[in-house]
Amino acid sequence: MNLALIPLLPLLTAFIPSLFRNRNLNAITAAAIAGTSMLLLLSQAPAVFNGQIPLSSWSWIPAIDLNLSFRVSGFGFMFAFLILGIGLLIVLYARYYIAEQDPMGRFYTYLLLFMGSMLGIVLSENLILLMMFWELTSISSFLLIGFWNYRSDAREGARMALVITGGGGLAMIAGFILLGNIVGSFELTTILAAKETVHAHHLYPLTLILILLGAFTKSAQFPFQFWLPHAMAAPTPVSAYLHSATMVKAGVFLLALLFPVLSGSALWFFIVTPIGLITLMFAAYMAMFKDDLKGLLAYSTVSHLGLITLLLGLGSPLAAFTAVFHILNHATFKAGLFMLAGIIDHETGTRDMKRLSGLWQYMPITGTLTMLGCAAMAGVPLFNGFLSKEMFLAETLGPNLFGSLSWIVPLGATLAAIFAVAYSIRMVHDVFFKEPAANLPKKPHEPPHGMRLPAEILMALCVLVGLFPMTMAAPMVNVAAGSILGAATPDYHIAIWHGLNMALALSVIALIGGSVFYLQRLRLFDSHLWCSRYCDGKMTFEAIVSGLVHGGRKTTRLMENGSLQRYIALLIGAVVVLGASPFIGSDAPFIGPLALSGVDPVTLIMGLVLIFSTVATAIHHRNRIVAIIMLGTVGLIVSLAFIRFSAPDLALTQISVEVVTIILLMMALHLLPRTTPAESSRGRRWRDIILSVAAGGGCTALMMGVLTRPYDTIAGYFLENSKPGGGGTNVVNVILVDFRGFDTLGEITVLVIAGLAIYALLHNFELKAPQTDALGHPWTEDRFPMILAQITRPLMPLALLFAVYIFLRGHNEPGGGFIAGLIVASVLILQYIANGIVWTRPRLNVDNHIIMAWGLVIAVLTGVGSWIVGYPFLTSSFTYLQWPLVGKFEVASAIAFDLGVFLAVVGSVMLVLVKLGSINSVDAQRVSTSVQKEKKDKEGAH
Amino acid sequence: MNHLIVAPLLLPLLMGAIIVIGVNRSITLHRTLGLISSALITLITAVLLYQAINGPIQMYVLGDWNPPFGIIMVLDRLSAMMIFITSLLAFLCLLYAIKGTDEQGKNFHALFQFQLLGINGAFLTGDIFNLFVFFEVMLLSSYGLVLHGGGARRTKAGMHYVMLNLVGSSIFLVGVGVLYGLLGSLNMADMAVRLAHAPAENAALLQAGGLILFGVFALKAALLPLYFWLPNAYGFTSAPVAALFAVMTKVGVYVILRVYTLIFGDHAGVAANVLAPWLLPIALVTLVAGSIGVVASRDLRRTIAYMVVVSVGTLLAVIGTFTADAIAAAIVYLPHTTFMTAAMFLIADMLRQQRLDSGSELTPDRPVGQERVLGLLFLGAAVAIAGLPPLSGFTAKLMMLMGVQSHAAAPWIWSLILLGGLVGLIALGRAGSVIFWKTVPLDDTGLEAFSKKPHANIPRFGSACLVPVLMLLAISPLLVLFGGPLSDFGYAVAAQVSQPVHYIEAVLGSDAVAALLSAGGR
Amino acid sequence: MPGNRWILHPLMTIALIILWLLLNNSLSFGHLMLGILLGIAIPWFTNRFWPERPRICKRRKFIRFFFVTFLYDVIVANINVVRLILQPDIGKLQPKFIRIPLDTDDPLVISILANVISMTPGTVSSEITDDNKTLIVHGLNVPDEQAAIDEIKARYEAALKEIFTC
Amino acid sequence: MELLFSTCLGVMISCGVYLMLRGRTFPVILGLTLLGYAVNMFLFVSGRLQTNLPAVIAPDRLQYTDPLPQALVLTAIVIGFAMVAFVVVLALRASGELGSDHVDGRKENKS
Amino acid sequence: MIIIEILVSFFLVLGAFFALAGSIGLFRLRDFFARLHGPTKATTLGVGSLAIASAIYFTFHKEGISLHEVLITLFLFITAPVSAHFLAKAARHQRLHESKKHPES
Amino acid sequence: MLNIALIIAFALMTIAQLLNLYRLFKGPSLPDRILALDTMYINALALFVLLGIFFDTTIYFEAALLIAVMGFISTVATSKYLMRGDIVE
Ligand code: NA
Ligand code: NA
Repeated sequence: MNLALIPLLPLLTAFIPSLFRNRNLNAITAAAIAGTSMLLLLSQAPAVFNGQIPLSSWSWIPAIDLNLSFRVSGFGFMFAFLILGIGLLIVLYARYYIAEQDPMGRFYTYLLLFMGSMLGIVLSENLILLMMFWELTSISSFLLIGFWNYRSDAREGARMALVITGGGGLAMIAGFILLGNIVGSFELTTILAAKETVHAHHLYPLTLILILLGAFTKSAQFPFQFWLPHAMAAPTPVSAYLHSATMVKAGVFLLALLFPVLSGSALWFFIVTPIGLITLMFAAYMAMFKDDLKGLLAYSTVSHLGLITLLLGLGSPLAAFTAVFHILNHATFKAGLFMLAGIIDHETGTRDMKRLSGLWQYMPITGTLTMLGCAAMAGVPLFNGFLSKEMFLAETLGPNLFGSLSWIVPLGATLAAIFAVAYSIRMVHDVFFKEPAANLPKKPHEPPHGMRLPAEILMALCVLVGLFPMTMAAPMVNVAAGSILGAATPDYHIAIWHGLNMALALSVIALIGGSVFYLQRLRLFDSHLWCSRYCDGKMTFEAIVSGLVHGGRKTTRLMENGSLQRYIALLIGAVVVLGASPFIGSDAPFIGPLALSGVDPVTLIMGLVLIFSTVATAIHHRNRIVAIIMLGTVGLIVSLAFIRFSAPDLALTQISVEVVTIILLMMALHLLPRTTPAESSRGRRWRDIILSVAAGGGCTALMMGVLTRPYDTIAGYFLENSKPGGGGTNVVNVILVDFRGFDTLGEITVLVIAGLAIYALLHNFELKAPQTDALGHPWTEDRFPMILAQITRPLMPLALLFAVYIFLRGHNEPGGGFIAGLIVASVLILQYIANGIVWTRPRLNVDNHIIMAWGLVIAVLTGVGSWIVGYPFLTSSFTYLQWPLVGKFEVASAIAFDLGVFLAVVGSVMLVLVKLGSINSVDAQRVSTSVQKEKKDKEGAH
Repeated sequence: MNHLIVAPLLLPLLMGAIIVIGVNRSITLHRTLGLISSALITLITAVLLYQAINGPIQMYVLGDWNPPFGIIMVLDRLSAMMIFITSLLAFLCLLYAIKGTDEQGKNFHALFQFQLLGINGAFLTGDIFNLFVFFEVMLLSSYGLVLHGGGARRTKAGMHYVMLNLVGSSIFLVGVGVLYGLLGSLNMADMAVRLAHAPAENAALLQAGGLILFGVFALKAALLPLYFWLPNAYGFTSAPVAALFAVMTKVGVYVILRVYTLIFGDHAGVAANVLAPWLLPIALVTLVAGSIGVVASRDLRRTIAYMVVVSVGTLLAVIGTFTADAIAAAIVYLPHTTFMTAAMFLIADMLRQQRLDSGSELTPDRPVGQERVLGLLFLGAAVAIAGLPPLSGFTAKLMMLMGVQSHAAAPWIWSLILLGGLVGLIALGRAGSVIFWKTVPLDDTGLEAFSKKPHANIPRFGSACLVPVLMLLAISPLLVLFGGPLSDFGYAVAAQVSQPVHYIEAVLGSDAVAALLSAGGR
Repeated sequence: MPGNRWILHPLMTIALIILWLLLNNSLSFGHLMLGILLGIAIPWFTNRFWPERPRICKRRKFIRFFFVTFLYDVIVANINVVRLILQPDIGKLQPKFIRIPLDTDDPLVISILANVISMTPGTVSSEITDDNKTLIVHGLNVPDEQAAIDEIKARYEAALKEIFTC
Repeated sequence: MELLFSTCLGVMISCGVYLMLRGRTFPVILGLTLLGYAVNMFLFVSGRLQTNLPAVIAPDRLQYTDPLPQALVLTAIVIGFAMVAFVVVLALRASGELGSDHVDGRKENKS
Repeated sequence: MIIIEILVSFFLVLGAFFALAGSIGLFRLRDFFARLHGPTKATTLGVGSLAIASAIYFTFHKEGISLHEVLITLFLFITAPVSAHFLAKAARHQRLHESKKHPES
Repeated sequence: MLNIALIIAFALMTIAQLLNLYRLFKGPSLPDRILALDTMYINALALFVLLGIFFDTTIYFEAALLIAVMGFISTVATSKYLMRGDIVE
């Protein structure tokens, strides 16, 4: 349990520091949390130093082999110790460093989040879990680096770090999944033991490359090194933490962790070694020319990471051992140096070595500490840096797979060492010696002791390790290396003096050469100018990103030009292609076996009439009213066709819908341009014609295919059960209100929704109508011609009677609620046409919303009624009543349902037409509102 | 018969009608009714989901006319999950909407209820024509909601959405016409059985019918080249509506999954797996195009809209492998992407209101008013959507990667899904840093800019607005925490979906299955 | 025939009952009952739309006018019109607008007159001036305008005025 | 007969599609209406063409047309009507909001 | 029975003839107002006589009298003149009579 | 004999429809087209009646009556559009 707590505690309690306003409380809580984790970690120390690997595991998501399982290997322990130890020092340091106006609580929250994720990485037993923590470090470091978010360099640095490391993480996900599948488990214990399986598998190269991508991006290896220096925009405590012991070390940690299973192949060597070597040299070279203290340290960090990578690439046990040792040393002196750089920055107001100089007389203690740190960094004897670096040089001399080119490795290593000495000397001499600096932003002085303390501790460690390696470092290093190398762990005696050997010689060369380089630095600076422009990957990165963005914009604009015409064309085209595809290469006959039925002249001519009027609609579409009339003709012939082919109900519906549609279209046309400008280009018109012919032809073909084939249908059932089961002889109507009543319910719902949506669209909306007609004549004065009024009023009762007739017979003969509704609606509309809204509206003193809504309610309740008798929704029931004199007649629940349909139709159609009619006339709106007000008053009354 | 199955349809229908009856009453009444209804539906769908997980496939025979003659609603694990997701999302969106959005136009709450009816109906129905009807219910109310509040950009985008979908509806009918003309039935299970027996000379026509329908579903699901309406429609409509619409594209996904496993599945004889060669490539291209849109867009809401496209591409690419594991993974991914995009739409809306004049455009502006809270919300949603740990995006993505790895196209799917994630990372990182960090003025010597207090007159959001968003976001960690049970559920769903005989047996009984198998299906 | 509080519109009620029976093609008692029911109920709904009560004062004249004069004229009219239409040389036609001064201002009378004119020999009433004083009629073939006017006024307007004014 | 019917339908669909591809809202609406008619007929004949066999049960008749497509078409007609009504009003609203009846709200006449 | 058949046939042909005549007028005559006469009168009467034919036919071919066709005729007789009036009014609004030789007293 | 009459009637009505169609296309004025459409409505009605007799069924009667009603309404509406522009005002 407490294993899991080590990483989870900082993660889960990270929010606590930001709860307080008081800066000391912020720091104390953070320290307390980190300290607790440290104690938990130390409680594992005995077991670890006995060579055991404490484990704890809970199953979490088996589907992705994600288990909440942790392990404390020696290596993990060392790392966790670094993370927490340096973390604690950073907490103390930051307390003094972070300025008043910065939100310190939030800083510690981010820090703890990051700390927890790092601990998670180094303590995970499950690869997927490790992956989660890995990406978490990307997020939390993003927040830390961007802490001073008002600075654009901070923002860009943070985003670059996020994208590079996060992106590498994505590659690593793939790599891990492959690795896990090769091994058949995602538990490290199993994986680390599966070297043969992995190397034998054909996916090993891909797996290796993907995982290395993750590691190299994280550890800023060439060519991804560039994000790290830009991360220096972060507050110094962050840099000190991320770039000494933690984030950037995660990459090399992973290399070392998987060293047992992945290493030992030529591929490993030929990828890892060169990358490490290049990084080592390139970064060391760059470091010499950085005027910014932190910049110098950043490149030095990159170069040291390269060193470690190179060591791991070489692949010999001792190399790995050295790598572990150097990880430890580098963390110590680099963290300290970052803190000192921060102190200098904090007390002088600048980190620019061109401006800084002669600080010795102001801050001798800081100066001394810096000298110690730089000595360690340069690899001066008696400092910890020297020990691991000399072991490293010794390793580079060993045989490797470069064969005849093996000498490259030691050469590069020595050069890098020379550069390291040079920039170390520069950091000391340029800053603390030479003539005292004038015009510094601040008057320099020693920092408060609390701020210096962490650096003092770390430098003390550097010296002590340098002097007594076997007592101070060896145990930890042995345990750590042991957990990686297992039996292969070399029994190595870390010592300052190994006698006169090649490695020592190289060290000396490095020290002397470095001093020479430093003295000749001015020449070097000139020679370096070319590089200062090109060697920073930032430009490239941003070029790539912005290229991506602009390319994206171009492509998007290209595809989505915002033209509906194109989108519709695409839709039609896509469907034509989809529909046509099955026929390509299908040898089955297209026309089916059934014979075609003969054509009689009347039908033929009516068909021609249909075709002509359809084409006329398209031809005349510019002169819109004419097009409407043509469309009316089409609708008329269609209803004729329905009659001709035995569908009286369809004919009734079609004809009424068609007329209402035409009225609707004309009402709209009154408020729209009367003509359509000829604006389609010739090419466009041809494209459209081809497309539409393809669509039409396709449908004709499909229909011919269907009509000439036999099919057996469920229709027979309806015909049999219509009368006995549905109580009606008009099967179509029985299907509508009974067999498929649910469709009809949905259908009237659609009508109601249309009413609502249209009403909403037209609410508080006005359009000006033209003052003259198409020919320029002013409108006729006579708004409501007398004759029409005189005729339509007596017509109304007759029409209602007809509607009742159509409604009642619907169940047994063509007709029904829908058609009846449309009849009533159109007659009401006739009233409006003849007498106007102002006259008519008050005479129908009920809100159409409510009519149609009641229609829905009635329909639904009819359906629900059947629950009472224990039947499913919409189960119809009917019975024949025998009334005296009247005789036998039928009562069917379907009638009630049809009544709902009727009301919904009347309500919605009226709602739409009246609202549409009144949007351009003020008095009409006044009337309808007053009608509503009336109702309100009534309601208020009782 | 379990009347609870139709409750998610009848409740919103009735409540919508009642709200319309009270059209002239106060908005408060409408809000109360709407909330009550949505809350109830959420509870009911939760119960149904529970039943579906532990029970067999249930069928509701409307009008007591047995299939294949009457219309039926079918509750299997998939449909149960979908209606639950829909109802929960709708409830939370409504909670957000009653903070003013609903007053920007008329009839919002009635339309909202009918929207719910349409979506739930589309998920539940077992009848192809009834599916059409519910599509129309869903679409027409969505038209109303998309245009709710008006404004030039919104109206134009809405008009494109409307007209395209109207064409789509016509195409749907053509497809149904062809299929009915050859199979003579509308019940999807029955169609499957009849299709299994269809003679070879009808093969091409039947396949054509199926593919024509796919054209419509692709439009609904927003696949390339038919998603161009989406970025504007979702980007410019009101936030709660956009958030609710996060589930609308999923309707298309659902229908594709349903129709092409049930009717045109392995057993479909001459038209078996008609979609297999099309879906995967189209989905992958959509994924790419969507990702391009994500990096390209200059407006946060459009960025999210494109992420909807990406998520559809991802889902259908994974489903496009038509393997049980992949479908299970898709089922795990679906709720995550739905809820998170929805949350992001709402967050973007709050940010839009608290910035000065650039709204949700990704240009520097004054500091966000409630920078801490909104920043936290944004971070959460961004992490989830970008597929980063510890939130649900990560686990879902992993499950999909693992689910498709046996498929031949796995390298493509893997790399495109991962690249999609990277793009999301880039876009959201940029968006977050512009909105929360890169505040006015633009010069980089920022201290004095930083010390600037935000201007006055920024609307501040009380808990009433934040709670629904928080609840949406809270879903993500829950999905991770209970990732085990969730993935088990995913497999359970996949088991039903990839073995349609269960569905057919539940609807038509074992004889039908026998008939199906006799036709040589598996 | 004055309406009472139950039967608002006696004429209409009768008309509706007859129409109902016609529609259903039946004289069954049930339909009669239903017809009476509807005949009484529907006027309640439509009353607000048709408050006026047409007063047919001279029923016998009414009958004679519509079922003798009018029907006869319609048939004659059609034969005329068909002859005119089908005659080889339509150039000989003398179409004309004639203005008929009206002696009545009862809108119902005017409307009926206008319709009657449209259905009878070669004339279509095409406009009523805004002051309701003149009826503009289009004649398909009007050799003698005054004669046409006189005939219309004498044969129709007078009769209608008489029928509808007590 | 089948050929005649299919041809009519093809022409209707072609014209409908062509109109829908125009740049102004009104022709598009005309196209939608036309397409609606055509599609309804398509659905209708999926029950085959029958002469004088209306699906109204009569004692003396044995043959009937397939009533199901007719019922479907009735539903489709109504829904189509609702949709056309909505899109008509939407076109009005758009012309008001965008100051142009172009489907993309464009003012200038080019395509 | 034969008388019935003769009667029906007569009314059928007569009606169709009148209807055709109306359309011929619409097709043939020179200006709108002239064309208006045909459909208004001839067609109406034609349909009327077709309705009579149908009434007779069904009265004697099916059980029971069938008079509802009369309704159609009735309705047409009420509405046709109104339509004609309206169309004429519209035409006059469009000044169609001014372009032609239509002396107005 | 009845059949011959029916055939003649059908023929005449079809010709009539063609003539209407001519006027509908030719115009020249809008009232002409509207008049043509109105006439087509009434002739369609006539065709319904003929079909009724031909098929010996009264099932098309309501369609005929309805077409009369709708034809009237649409003619009135269209004419009013020409005169006033505003149909429902
Ligand atoms: Na108006
Ligand atoms: Na959608």
